[in-house]
Amino acid sequence: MGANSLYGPLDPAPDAGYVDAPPRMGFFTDTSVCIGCKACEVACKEWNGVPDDGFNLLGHSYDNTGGLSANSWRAVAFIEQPAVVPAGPVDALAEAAAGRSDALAEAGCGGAGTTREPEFLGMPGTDLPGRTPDAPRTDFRWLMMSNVCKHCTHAGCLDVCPTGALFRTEFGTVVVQEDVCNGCGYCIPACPYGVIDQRKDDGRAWKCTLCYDRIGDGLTPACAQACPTQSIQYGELDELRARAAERVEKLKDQGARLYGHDPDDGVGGDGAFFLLLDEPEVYGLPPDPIVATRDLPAMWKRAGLAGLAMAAAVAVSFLGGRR
Amino acid sequence: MKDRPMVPRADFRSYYGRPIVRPAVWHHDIAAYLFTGGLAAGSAMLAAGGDATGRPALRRAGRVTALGALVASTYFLVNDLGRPERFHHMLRVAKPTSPMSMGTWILSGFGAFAGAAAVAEAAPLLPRPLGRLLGPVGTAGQYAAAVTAPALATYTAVLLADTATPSWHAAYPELPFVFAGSALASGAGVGLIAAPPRESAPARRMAVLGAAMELYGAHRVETSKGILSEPYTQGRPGKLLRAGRTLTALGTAGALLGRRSRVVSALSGAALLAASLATRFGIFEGGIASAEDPKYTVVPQRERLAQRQQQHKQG
Amino acid sequence: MAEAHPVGFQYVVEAKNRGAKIIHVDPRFTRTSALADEFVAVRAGADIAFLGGVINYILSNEKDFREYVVAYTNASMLVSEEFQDTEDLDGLFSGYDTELNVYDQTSWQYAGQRAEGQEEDEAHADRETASGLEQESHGPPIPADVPRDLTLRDPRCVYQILKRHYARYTPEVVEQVCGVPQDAFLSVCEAWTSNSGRERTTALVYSVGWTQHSVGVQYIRTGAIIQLLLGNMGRPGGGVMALRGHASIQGSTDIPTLFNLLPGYLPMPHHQQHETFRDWVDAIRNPEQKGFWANAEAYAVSLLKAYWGDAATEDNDWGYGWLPRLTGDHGTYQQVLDMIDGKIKGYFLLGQNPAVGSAHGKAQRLGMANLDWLVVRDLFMIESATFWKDGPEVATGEIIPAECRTEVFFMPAASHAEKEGTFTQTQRMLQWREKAVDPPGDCRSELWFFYHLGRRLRERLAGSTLDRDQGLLNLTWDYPLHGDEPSGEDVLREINGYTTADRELVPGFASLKADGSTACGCWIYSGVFKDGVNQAARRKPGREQDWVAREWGWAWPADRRTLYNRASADPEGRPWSERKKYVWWDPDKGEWTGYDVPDFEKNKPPSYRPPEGATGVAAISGDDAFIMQGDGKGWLYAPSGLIDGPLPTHYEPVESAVANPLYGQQANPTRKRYDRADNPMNPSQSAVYPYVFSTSRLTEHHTAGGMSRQLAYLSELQPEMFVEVSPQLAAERGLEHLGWATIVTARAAIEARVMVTDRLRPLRIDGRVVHQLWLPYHWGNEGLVTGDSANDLIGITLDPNVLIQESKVGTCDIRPGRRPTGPALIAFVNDYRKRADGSQ
Amino acid sequence: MGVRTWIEGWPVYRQLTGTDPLGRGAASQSARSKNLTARTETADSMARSVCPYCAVGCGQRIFVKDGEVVQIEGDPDSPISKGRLCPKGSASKSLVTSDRRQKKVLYRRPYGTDWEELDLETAMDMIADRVLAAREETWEDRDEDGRPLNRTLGISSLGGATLDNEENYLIKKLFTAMGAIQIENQARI
Repeated sequence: MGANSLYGPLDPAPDAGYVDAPPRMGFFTDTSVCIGCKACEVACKEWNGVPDDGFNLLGHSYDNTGGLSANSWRAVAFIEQPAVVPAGPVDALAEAAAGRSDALAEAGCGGAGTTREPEFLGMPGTDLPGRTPDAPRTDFRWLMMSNVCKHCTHAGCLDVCPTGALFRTEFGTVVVQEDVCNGCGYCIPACPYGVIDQRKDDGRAWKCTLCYDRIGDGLTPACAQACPTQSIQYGELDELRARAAERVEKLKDQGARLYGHDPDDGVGGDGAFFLLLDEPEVYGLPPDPIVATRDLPAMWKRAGLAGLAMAAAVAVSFLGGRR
Repeated sequence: MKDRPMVPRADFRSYYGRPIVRPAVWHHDIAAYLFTGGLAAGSAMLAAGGDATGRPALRRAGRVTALGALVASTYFLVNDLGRPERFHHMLRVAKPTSPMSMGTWILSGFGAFAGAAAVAEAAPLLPRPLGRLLGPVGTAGQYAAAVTAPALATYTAVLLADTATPSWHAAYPELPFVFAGSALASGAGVGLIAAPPRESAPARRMAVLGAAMELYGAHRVETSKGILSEPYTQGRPGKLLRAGRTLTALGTAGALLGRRSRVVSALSGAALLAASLATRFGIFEGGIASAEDPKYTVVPQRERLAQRQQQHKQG
Repeated sequence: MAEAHPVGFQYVVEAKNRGAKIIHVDPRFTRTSALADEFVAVRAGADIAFLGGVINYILSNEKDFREYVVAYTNASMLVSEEFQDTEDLDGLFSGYDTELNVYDQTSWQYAGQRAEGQEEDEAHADRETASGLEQESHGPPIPADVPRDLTLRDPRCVYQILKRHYARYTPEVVEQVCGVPQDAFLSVCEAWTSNSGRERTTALVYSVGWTQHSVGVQYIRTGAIIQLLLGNMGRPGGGVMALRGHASIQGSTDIPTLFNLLPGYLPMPHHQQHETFRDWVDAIRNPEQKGFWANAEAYAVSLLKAYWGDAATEDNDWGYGWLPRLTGDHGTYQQVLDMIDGKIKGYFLLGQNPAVGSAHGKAQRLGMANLDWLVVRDLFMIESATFWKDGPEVATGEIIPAECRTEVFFMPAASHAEKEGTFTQTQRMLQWREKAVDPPGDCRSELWFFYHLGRRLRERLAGSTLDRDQGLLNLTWDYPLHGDEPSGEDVLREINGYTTADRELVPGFASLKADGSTACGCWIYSGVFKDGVNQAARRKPGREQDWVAREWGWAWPADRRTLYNRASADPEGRPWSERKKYVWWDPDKGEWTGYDVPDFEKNKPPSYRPPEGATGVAAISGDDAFIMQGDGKGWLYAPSGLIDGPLPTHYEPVESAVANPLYGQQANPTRKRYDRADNPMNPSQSAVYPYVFSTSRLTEHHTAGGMSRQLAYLSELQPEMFVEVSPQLAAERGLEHLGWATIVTARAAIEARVMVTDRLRPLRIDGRVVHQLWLPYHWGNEGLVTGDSANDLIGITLDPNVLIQESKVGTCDIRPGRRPTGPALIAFVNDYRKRADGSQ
Repeated sequence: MGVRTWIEGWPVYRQLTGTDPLGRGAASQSARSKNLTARTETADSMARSVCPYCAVGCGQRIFVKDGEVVQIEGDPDSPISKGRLCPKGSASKSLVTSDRRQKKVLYRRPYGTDWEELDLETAMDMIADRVLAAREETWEDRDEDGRPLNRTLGISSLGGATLDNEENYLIKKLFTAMGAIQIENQARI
């Protein structure tokens, strides 16, 4: 039980009772080299026997998985960003509400920014200077990103799990023990990234285990091994953070920024962090996730006050007028 | 895809409008448990108060209702589990970081105490030696239950608040008061229904105090959370919470004015119970609605980031 | 490349991280474009106009790698006066025979040639038998003393002819024909030329969809010409890389289950051209010519010895009499039309699914419905096996199960894990697969199936004295069995070749003899079992080797990894630059050395010049880097060997939305056509079929879906057939995102969900708007996820050199809503066709 | 199981006595989690193979346990693929072990409306008879000018490009010796 046990920078495995734990392992997903091939989704399912997620065309560009779930522990996001983006970020849905013809509004603009009528002649839009995030872009961009459980330093799911099914492994990763989970479902609203989910016919909660069985034998997780362009990199978290810091510098002009790398963020930094090319919410990620456990002491205090108020109320009720 | 809700122009971006955090998967069993948990707590306190101030009707009604509500609670909790046959796994650990883990132990303790108290009610029917022994055990159980009741009533507020569901988490300062007030009102309701007018004064006062606490809490939750109050005021959650408010008002008025009439008291008791149920369902569904729309995750977080960057610049 | 060869694409990402510039030219913005530095949207079918523009840019700015071009290409050769270019004849070369739609190539020869060029009937035979390119320099002998102008100024030298041929392919024309803005086009030219030369090389990568055009071979020729002009051929980081689509498609042409080839690209004998063994061998090796084909007799005799063993003797021309002869086009599409006409009795499908995998699905299925018997060998129940039961034609009533006489045998096949053997991947590398488990149930490998079929045929014909049966009876077919099938290694040994006397494995094709003392199943694979070791099974980890990693698997020929790597050194044998050295001459040791097996005779010095009258290998001089060519040079200009012309010329696709802006000649005049009622073509510039469509792949599926739509984990990633349209086309036609659309051509109408995307853009071509739409071709009516097949839309019209169908570009119409079903579908398509023909 | 070991197995006890009072790690790890191991490490054999999908030729390792394929993943030794695979290559285990794979010979009689089962050897005999019959019916010894043709145009074949070189060799050898020249392959489609 260290100082930052509930919140703040921490090496989670020793804090969770592992004496001379191995170095903390994690993922660095560099989305600038992701080609959206979904090998990670398939390799993960083949290794872990994850059931398929149904055959539904979602119309979210090439994403027919629709985000992480109990049956998709890796999920590749696709965002088609038209060449011309008006100054402020506007939601495609809002654009739809503004009554533009349906076909155009829903033109697979990937929810992130939308077009005013692209001027015809192949290269729409004027040639605007520079390409910083949210600044107008002169060419079409297709963002891809393999989303995964963040294996947070302070994991909301793990903290709230009442059966100890979710636990911190010696590698600092967060794993659901399928022989313990009774499907209480509490981890599901507790995850600030909306990762973990209950599998309908099975009842239990499922998510990425960072291939706990493989890394236990010194192997590489299935998705990291399969990833053709090494967008998914597995390794010691400190090494990955150093590598990512170098990488983000090189790609500054493309709007590159790291996400989940900072031990001082709202979850104490992620065990699986990312290099993104646009705002997190464009990929369906929360811009400023904070683990609820941070406010737990304050919450219990409030509950205590309310409890005292109750007791007082009852006392007053009975001891009040003798009648 | 055609009938996607036309979201009013909001200044945020999202991934095809899909949720960012995941709505809780609990069925309405859990909302029902919020009510029955509160009822059990309220009843137990009523029973203790009644016993302590010589009001046997309140005691008896309190004890029996507490046990009944407890059994109902246990059913709702186990039935909602993905794997009901593994309900005992709840006692595998005692985790301070998990309100549900703490709640399980609270509920177990309370269950034992309230159980003993309720059983003791049946002491007269049992053969003498056993009956005599039960009396004091029942009383001890009763008071122990009363002591744990506030924890039972308010831990569920911490449980909901300790999630990433935007409107639940934002309401953490007030939610315990809503649930505490609601539990008191429920208990009072039981008293108003079960006890003759002469014994029901404390129940009346309890109803008023409970209602006040619940209304204050609910009002704060529905108005002071900015965009995160929206889910509690719109759609079904809004209707439920408004119904809760009116029923509380009616119940309280009935409790105060209907001092003489057993029927009016019972009716106001029932209103208070109904109010508590409606409030619980309203809070439950309001939170879930806030998780289903990415707006409630992105906009507040963007504002928080902006403020922090602001402070950073000034600091 | 990121779409269909993702793991190969890691090297593009690595190169990009080291500062390489990635340019992606494609009709549609794909996952490759997402990673590219520049994406150039080009009109489908206009590639030669684009690349011709690049050649124009190189020559008009003199940015070619002059030393390389003079030494290693035929730029300096003079062409005969009779030659007339497409500039003179409005899109035709000299020698065009309007009746046979083919060229008399005599006028194309180098100057001073004996008038022996290929007459039109020979050219016609070559087109029919797709044998134009077989020996790379098939055609008349090239004497050593061809007149040359090393200053490249003579108007009749190849360099100047090239310059004149592409003079009109200016950036303006490229914009007009391809819809590519001039600045984008010039940026490509600038990048390509500035990154080529002594110190730097540029790689050209294409996927074999490029070959699925009526001018497909000429597409690749244009790429090769550019890479020759810029000196990128035979050098590390340069060359032309073809990304083939299947595990062993390269192997399927090396050891060809193809009608026009025998193993090692030896031609199947033609009844007129190769009546006798001597005609056949001399046609391959062209006695007076230089180049390695001169030893073809040894390769041919060794093959016949491998087939017929002791029964092949000198006096029966090594069993040549038993080889069947070609008389014309026996390609798969001709066969299908013959099936429709009832000429074919039986059909074997060996892991192939033509019902949805070949062009003109309806013809494929109607053909199969008119067979006596069909044998389907596959892992899954594919559309080709169930055309009679639930194919599209059963729905329209064109095939009535109770009236369809085709007897069908479904023979379950073994998967790649259940049999040992080699695949040849896209860099000519053979890799041996170890067998993991036995095949389940009745599943069997092809080795098992064909060995036992052959055994049964020979047993039934035993004792027959009929001439026609002797070939079969004398076949060497006594393979020892391992379990109940021959061992892959025994067959690979036969392929490697051995001395007939003591069955000693030969080290390589140089040891093959023409006197019957050696047998070899495929001369280009000879050496795969060198020293009695299965070289294809070598597995030295990549990280323990240099970047060429030559101790993993075995690449043909002779384990060489980059062909023509002699060109990576200057004429004197010195590397062009330290940075790009690969193979060079070591004067002390007196041999060629480097990172790879030198593609040159080991000890022939760069200073070697052939004596007067020398032929074959001896005629190759020290600076003839292209040792397979009849003149030892890389061909900018192909005096022979190509049916549709010595220089790539922009012709419109057979079904085009616009008239050919450059020439009067609209489409490839020598294309292989099947003008039949059941193979109608959309009239060009038809208002009824106004839109251009192209088909290609998705990463998540595999060709016609037989190996992906049966698997849940792949089907869920791309669950439904869809069509991609630009927002502008969607608005014009009222198409809704995720709604339904029907796509119509003269052959068929299919339905697909609509995906509106900015990744497709309308282009301005020749002054008017051309909309392009795109279709994946993975779907069919069997599997976990089903849908209509895009290949139903496509007609049968073939490239003249290799008879591959034009399925990458066509015209169509698209309209909202689902297609009609039942007989109404036939009426719907016919009505469209009538309106198109009417409104011509 | 003795009471003592049961108690010691109870995570709450381990919380109180061990190094993980909050019960978020070591204390709540179950025995099953502790003994987890990758099935590739407990496989009986591993075959070095190559992916059957596209022509990049990625190396694959096929792990087998009790005669069943339990995992197919990339071969890190391959200089081509460095252990990586695309979505299709990664789905190779599903391909090989799919229950949708046909495992029985099926036969559709002329004018039949459904499949019937057929014994493998019988099917092979029937096919051999039909091949010879078709060959005989359509044999051409010589063309109209008397030149040898030595062939039959009555039999066709279309192969996929996922056939091994050794298989292609036997197919071409047999068909050629039989005079059946109309054999084709996906290389041309």
